[in-house]
Amino acid sequence: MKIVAHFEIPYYQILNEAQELVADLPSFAKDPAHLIRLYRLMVLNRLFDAKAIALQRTGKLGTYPSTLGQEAAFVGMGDALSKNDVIVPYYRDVGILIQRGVKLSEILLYWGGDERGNAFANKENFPYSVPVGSQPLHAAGVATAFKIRKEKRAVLTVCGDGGTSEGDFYEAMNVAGVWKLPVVFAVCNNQWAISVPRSEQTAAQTLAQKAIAAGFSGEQVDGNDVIAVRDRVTLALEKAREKSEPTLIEIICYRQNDHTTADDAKRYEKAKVREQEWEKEPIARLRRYLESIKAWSEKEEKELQVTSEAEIEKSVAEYLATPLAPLENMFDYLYATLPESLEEQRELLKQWGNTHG
Amino acid sequence: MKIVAHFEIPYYQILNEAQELVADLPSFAKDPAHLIRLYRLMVLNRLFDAKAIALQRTGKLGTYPSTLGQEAAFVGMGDALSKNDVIVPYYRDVGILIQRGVKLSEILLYWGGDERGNAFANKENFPYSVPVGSQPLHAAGVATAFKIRKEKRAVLTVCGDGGTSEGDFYEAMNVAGVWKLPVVFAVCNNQWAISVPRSEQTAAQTLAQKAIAAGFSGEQVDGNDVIAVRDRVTLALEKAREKSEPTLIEIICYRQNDHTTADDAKRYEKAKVREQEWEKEPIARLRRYLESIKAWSEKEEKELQVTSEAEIEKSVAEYLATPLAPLENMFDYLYATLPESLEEQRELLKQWGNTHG
Amino acid sequence: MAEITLVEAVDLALAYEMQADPSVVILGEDIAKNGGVFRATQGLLDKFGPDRVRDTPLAESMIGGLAIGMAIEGLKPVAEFQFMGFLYPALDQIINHAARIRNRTRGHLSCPVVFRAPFGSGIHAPEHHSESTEALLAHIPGLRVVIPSSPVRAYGLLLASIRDPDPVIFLEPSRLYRFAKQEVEDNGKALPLDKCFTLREGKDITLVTWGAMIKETMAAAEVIVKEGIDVEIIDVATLKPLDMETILSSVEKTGRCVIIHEAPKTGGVGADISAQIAEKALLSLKAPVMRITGYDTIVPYARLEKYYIPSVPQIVDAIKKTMEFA
Amino acid sequence: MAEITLVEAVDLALAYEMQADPSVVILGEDIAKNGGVFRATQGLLDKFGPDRVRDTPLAESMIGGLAIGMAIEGLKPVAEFQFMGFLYPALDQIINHAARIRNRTRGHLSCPVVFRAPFGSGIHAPEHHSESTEALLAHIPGLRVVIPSSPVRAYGLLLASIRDPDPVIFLEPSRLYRFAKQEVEDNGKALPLDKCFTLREGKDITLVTWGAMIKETMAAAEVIVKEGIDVEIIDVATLKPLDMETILSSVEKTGRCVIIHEAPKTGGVGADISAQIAEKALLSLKAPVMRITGYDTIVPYARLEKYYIPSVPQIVDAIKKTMEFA
Ligand SMILES: Cc1ncc(C[n+]2csc(CCOP(=O)(O)OP(=O)(O)O)c2C)c(N)n1
Ligand SMILES: Cc1ncc(C[n+]2csc(CCOP(=O)(O)OP(=O)(O)O)c2C)c(N)n1
Ligand SMILES: [Mg+2]
Ligand SMILES: [Mg+2]
Repeated sequence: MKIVAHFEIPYYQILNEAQELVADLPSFAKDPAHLIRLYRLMVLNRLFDAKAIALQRTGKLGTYPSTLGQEAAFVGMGDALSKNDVIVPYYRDVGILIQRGVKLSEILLYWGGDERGNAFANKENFPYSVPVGSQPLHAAGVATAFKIRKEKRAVLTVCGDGGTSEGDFYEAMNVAGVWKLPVVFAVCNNQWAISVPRSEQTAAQTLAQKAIAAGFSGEQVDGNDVIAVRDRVTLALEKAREKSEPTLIEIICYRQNDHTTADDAKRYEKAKVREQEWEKEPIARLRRYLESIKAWSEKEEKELQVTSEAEIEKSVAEYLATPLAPLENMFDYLYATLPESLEEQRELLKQWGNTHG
Repeated sequence: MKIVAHFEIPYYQILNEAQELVADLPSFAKDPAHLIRLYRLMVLNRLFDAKAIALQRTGKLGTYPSTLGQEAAFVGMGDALSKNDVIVPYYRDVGILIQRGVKLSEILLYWGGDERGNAFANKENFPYSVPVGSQPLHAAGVATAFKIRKEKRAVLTVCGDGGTSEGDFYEAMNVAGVWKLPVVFAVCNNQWAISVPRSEQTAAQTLAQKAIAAGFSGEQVDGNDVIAVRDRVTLALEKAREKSEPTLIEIICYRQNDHTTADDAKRYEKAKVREQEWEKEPIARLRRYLESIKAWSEKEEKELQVTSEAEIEKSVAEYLATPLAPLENMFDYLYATLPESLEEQRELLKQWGNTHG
Repeated sequence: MAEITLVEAVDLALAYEMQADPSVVILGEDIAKNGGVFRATQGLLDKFGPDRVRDTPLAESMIGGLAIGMAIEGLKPVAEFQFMGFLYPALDQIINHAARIRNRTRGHLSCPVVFRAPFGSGIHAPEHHSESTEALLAHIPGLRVVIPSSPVRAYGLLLASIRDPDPVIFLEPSRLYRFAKQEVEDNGKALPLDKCFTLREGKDITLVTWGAMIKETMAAAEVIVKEGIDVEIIDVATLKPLDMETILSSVEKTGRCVIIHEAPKTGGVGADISAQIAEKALLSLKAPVMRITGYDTIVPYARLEKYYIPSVPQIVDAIKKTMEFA
Repeated sequence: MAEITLVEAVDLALAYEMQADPSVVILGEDIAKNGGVFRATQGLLDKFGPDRVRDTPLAESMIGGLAIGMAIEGLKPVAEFQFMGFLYPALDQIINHAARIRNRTRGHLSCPVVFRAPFGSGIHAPEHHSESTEALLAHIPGLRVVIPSSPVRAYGLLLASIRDPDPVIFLEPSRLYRFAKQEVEDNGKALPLDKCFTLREGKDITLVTWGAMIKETMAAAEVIVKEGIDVEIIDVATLKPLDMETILSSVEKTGRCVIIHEAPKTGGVGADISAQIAEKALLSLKAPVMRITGYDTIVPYARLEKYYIPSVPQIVDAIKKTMEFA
C-alpha cells in the first residue's frame, strides 16, 4: 500500500465572533469606508428582509425566503464581484443582486409573482433559479463562453448546502475542473435544507471537500465574517480570471428564520441552537468592530436606519403600484416571434381572460 | 487559516507486473487451488470474449463490449462476492456474472438482442445496465432494503471511469455515505470512455478520491492483479456487511480492445500505449506466478484451453439454437397483468407480426 | 367517520398501508420530521420510525433510482417528489428503469414503486411549482399514471397504487389538497385502478376531466344542468392505462364530448382521448370533441396564473357550443 | 454537387454554419476526435479546433445545462446527446430552463441552443438506443422539435435550427442516417421551420408522417398509387410548433387521413394531429383518421425490434380501410 494523493481543507476567518482580528486584514478592509459600505448593505438587506416578510404576512407578497443572519455571505460575495463578472444566483441572494443593479422593487415584483421582476437592466445577470442545484451548470456554461472568447471574466454561482446533493452540482464542478473554467462555486451553508439538517445531507465532514471529487481546491470561510467572505471570494474570482481555475467556497452561516414564509421551522429546529448561532451573527459583529475603530457611531446608525427604511418604502410603493402585466405576455416571450399556430390561443386568452374570479 | 480536514488515497498491489509479491499474500491467496480457480475463470472470460467478437463479426451477435485485458477486475470482484450479496453490474461484467450462476448462453442471448438473456435463474442478480452511471443508485436502494430489514448482506455495483462523471454516481455515493449503506462502489477504470480518455473525464488525480465528496473512504487497486482486486473488494464487502459502511474502489486497468464491436479505437488511441499497457495484463501475470510456485504447467494450460473452448462452444450452440421469442412477449412482461386496453394492440401485433421483411 | 381533506386522505392511506404491510417504506425530501411541505406524511415518522419514514438528501434522480433499487429488492417504496416540477431530474430513472425492469428481465424482477407528487397550478407558489405534465408520463409504456380528485378517491387509489405490482406515478392536485372535505372510511379498501369514475350520469353531453379541473368542471356542470342540459361527468383518474371503454360508451350515448384539463393543449392527454373518440366513435359524434385546456405556454407566476387555468364560463361556453353544433 | 447521406448532411450543415458564424460551438460525448459515434461531426475538430469542437465528460444533464449557460451568454451551442435514450437526464435542464429562460426574463435573456440526438429503432443496437419519445418534448411550451427525414431536409433544417433564436430539439432518425443518398447543395440555405413539407400531392387521402417512418410510408404509397389511389404525403418535419394549416387544408381536400409514426400510440404526436383534425375538420372527414404507430410497449431488443416498427403492408391496409370507409 502506498499513498498516492492527499488533500487538505482550510478554514478562513478574519474577524471572529468576539470582534477580534484573528488574521491580517486584507487591504480593502483597512479602508473603513469600504467596511462601512458593506455594513450599510447588510443593514439594508436585513431591513428589506423584514419588510418583505411583513408584506407577505399581510397578503401583499408571495412566498419569500428570508436571509436573516446570512447577510454577510451575500453582501460579501456581491462586493467581491467585478463589473464584468457574471452572477448566477439561486433564490436567496438579495444581498448580491442589489449590488448588481437590480432594484429592490424588482426583487419584490419577483416574489410578488411577476416575471417582470427578472427583467434586469444589466442583461448579463441571471435571474433567481428555483430548481435546487441546477444553476451551477449554467455558470459553467457562461464560464465556457468566456474561455472560448478569451475574455478575462469570471462567473460566481451560489447554491445552498442542500444543493450540493444534486447531481447537477457535481457535474458542474467536474466539468469546471477538467476544462479549467473561470468559475467560483459558492455554497451558502446555512445548515438547513428546509427541514433537513446539514448532517443528514451528506456524510462529508465539510462541503468544501466536494471539490476534491472534481480535482480542484475547496475551502471553508466564516460566513458571519463579511471581511473574510469578501476576501476569499475576491481571491477566488481573481484566480478564475487570471488562471482560469475554479474554486469551491463553503460559506458557513446559519439560517435565522424559517426556510421561507411558507415554512414553520419550529416543527424541526431547536430554538436553543438558533439562539446560540445568533451570537455569531454578522451585522452586530461588524458594527462593534467599526465602533471599536471609531468608524461608526450611534448617530450614523440611526441615520442609516432612516435612509434604508426610506429606500425600502420607496421600492415597496413602486412595487405595489405596478399594475398587472397584460395577460398576453404569457405568449409574448415564449419565443422570439410568436409561431402562427399560437395566435389562436393568444386570442382565446384575450377573450376569456376576464372570466376568471 | 486553519486546516479542518485532510484525506489520503491509498493504492494497493500485491502481485506486480514483474510477478513479484510486493505485499503480504492475503490468506485466500496462499491456497494455490483458489488462485487456479481465479486463473481458470479469467481464461474462460478471455476465450469467451474472443468467441463473442467472432460471432459478432460474422453477423451472429449484436454489438459486444470486449473485456480483453480487464479479466482480473471482473473475476476478482466476482470471487469476492458472497452468495447472499447482490451484484448490480454495468455492461462489461461477464467475469462477475459467470460466477453468479448466469449462463454463458444467457450472456450471448443478451448481446444477441433477446431479453431472455436477462432472465437469470438467481433472481437477485441485476441485469446489465446500459445507461451509464444510473445503476449505482439501484445498488444504494438494494443496500437500503438490506439495512431496513437488518440483513447482513452487501451490494456490489460497478461502473466505468466515464460513469463517474454522471450525477447519479455522485448522488448514489452521497446517500450511501450519509445513510451508511452496505454497498461497495467499484469503478473499473479502463482509461477510456469510448474515445474520451480518463484525463478528459475529470481533473481529479484519482477516481478513488470522489468518495471524499460523499464522506467515506476511497482507494485504488491494481486491476491487473487479481489477488489485490479480490482482496480489497472482499474487505470492502466485509466492511459493508459488518459495519454497514460504503467504500469506493477504483480498479485501474486498461481497455485492450475497441469500446465495443461498433467502435474503432484506431481513430483516437495510440497503438503504442496499448502495447505498453499489455505488459501489465493480468492473465500472463498470474500464470507466471502460478508456474513459479509450481502450481501450473503447460499441460494444464492446454487442458484448460480445451475444456474452456468446449464449454464456450456448447453455450454458443445453445444460444444459436434459441428460437425467436413469441412476438407477443413485447406485451407480456410490460405489467404483471396486461391492462385490458392493451389487448387490442397485442392482437394487432399477432396479426401484423409476419408482415415484416 | 371523519370528514377529511384530500391531503389528509393521502396521509391516512399511507398510514393504513404502512400498518398493514411492513414492506411499505416512504421517502422523500422533508417528509419525515416536517411531515412533508403539504403535510401529506404528517405523523408517520412518529408512528413508523425513521427506518420506514426517511428524509432523503436533496436529489431527485437519487430518490428515483434509490426507490427503484428498493422496490426491485422487495420493498414497496412510496417516494415523494416535493413538486412535479422537481420530478424531472428523475425522469431518466423512471423512463429508463422503473418502467422497464419487469420487461427487461422477462418478469424475473419487478418494480412495485409509487412516485407521488403534488401537481398543478393555482396555489400562488413560485415558478416550477405549478406543472401539469402528466402527459409526459402517460406516454411511457410500463407506467401507470393515477390522479385522484377527491379525498375518497385519493384514499382508495393510493392504496391500490401501493398494492399494484408495477410502478405507479401518483399525482395529487395541490389546488384540491384542502379544497373540500369528504367523509373517508379508513377501511383499507382500494378503489380500482385502470378505470374511470363516472361522477354524474347524463344523456346530453360527456365531460371528461381529471385532477384539479374537476372543480371547475363541476361548477360548470351545475350552471349548465340548470339550463336543462343533462351532463355526464367522467373523472378519468387513471390516465395510463386509459379506460377508453367507459369514455367511448358514454360518448356513444351522448354523441357530444368536451375534454377539460389544465395541462397545455398540445400533446396533453386530452389529445389522445379525442383522437380515440374520433377513431372509434366517429359516427356517434354529433359535434366535434372540444378540448378546454391550459394554454401552450409556461404557467405564469402567481399574479397571472389564474388566467392560465380554464375558467368556469369558458367550460360552460364550450358545452353550449357543443350542444348547439348541428 | 455530391450525393450524400443524411448523417453527412448533418455534418455538412454543421461545418457550413461553424464557418459562417464563429459563435457556433459544438459539444457532446465522443464528438471531437471520434467524430461522433455515427460520424455526424466527422472532420469538424480538425477544421475548427478544440475550443469550438468539445468532447464533454460523460454527463447528459451537464451537456444540457452547460449548453444552456453558453447560449444565454451569447454562443450558439449545438450539443449532441449520443442517443435519444440518453437525453432523459437532461430533461430537467431542457424543460425547466432552456424552454423558459426567455419567458422567465421577459425577453432579457434567451437560449439559442440546438440539442441534437439520433432517435428511433431499427439499427440493431442495445436497449435504450431505439427511443422515439419526441412527444415528450413536443408537449413543452417554449421548445421547437424538428425532425428531418432526408439529406436535403437535414441540411436545411439544421441550418434553420442553429439560426433560430430559441431552443430547438433536433432529432435525427438513425435508421435513415445512411439509408439513401441525395444531392445536397452546400449553399447555406436554410429551410423553413414551423412548416410541413408536402412530399407528394394527391387528392384521395392524406398520409401524415415524420422521421424514419417516411421510408415505410413512401413504400406503402408506391404500392397504393399503383392501385389508382392518389395519395398526398406530408412530412411534418417541425413537430412543435405544429403547422396544422398544411395538414388541415390537405385533409379538407382529401377527406381521409392516416397518420404514421414509430413512437408508441398513446400520447404520441399523432394523437394531437388526429384530435385537431377532429376538432377543426370534422365535417370534411369521410372516414375516421387512423393512426398506424409503434405499440404501447418498450421497443424490443434487436431480435424482435423490426416487429415493433409499423410495416408497409400494415400502412397499405390502413390506407385501403380508410379509402373503403363509407
Ligand atoms: C430540484 C428541487 N428540488 C426541490 C426543491 C424544493 N426546495 C426548495 S428550497 C429547498 C431546500 C434547499 O436547501 P439549500 O440548498 O440548503 O438552500 P437554502 O434554502 O437553505 O438556502 C427545497 C427542497 C426545489 N426548489 N428544487
Ligand atoms: C447515460 C449514457 N450516456 C451515453 C451512453 C453511451 N455510452 C455507452 S458506453 C459509453 C462510455 C462508457 O465509458 P466507461 O464508463 O468508462 O465504461 P467502459 O465502457 O469504458 O467500461 C458511452 C458514452 C450510455 N450508454 N449511457
Ligand atoms: Mg441551506
Ligand atoms: Mg472506461
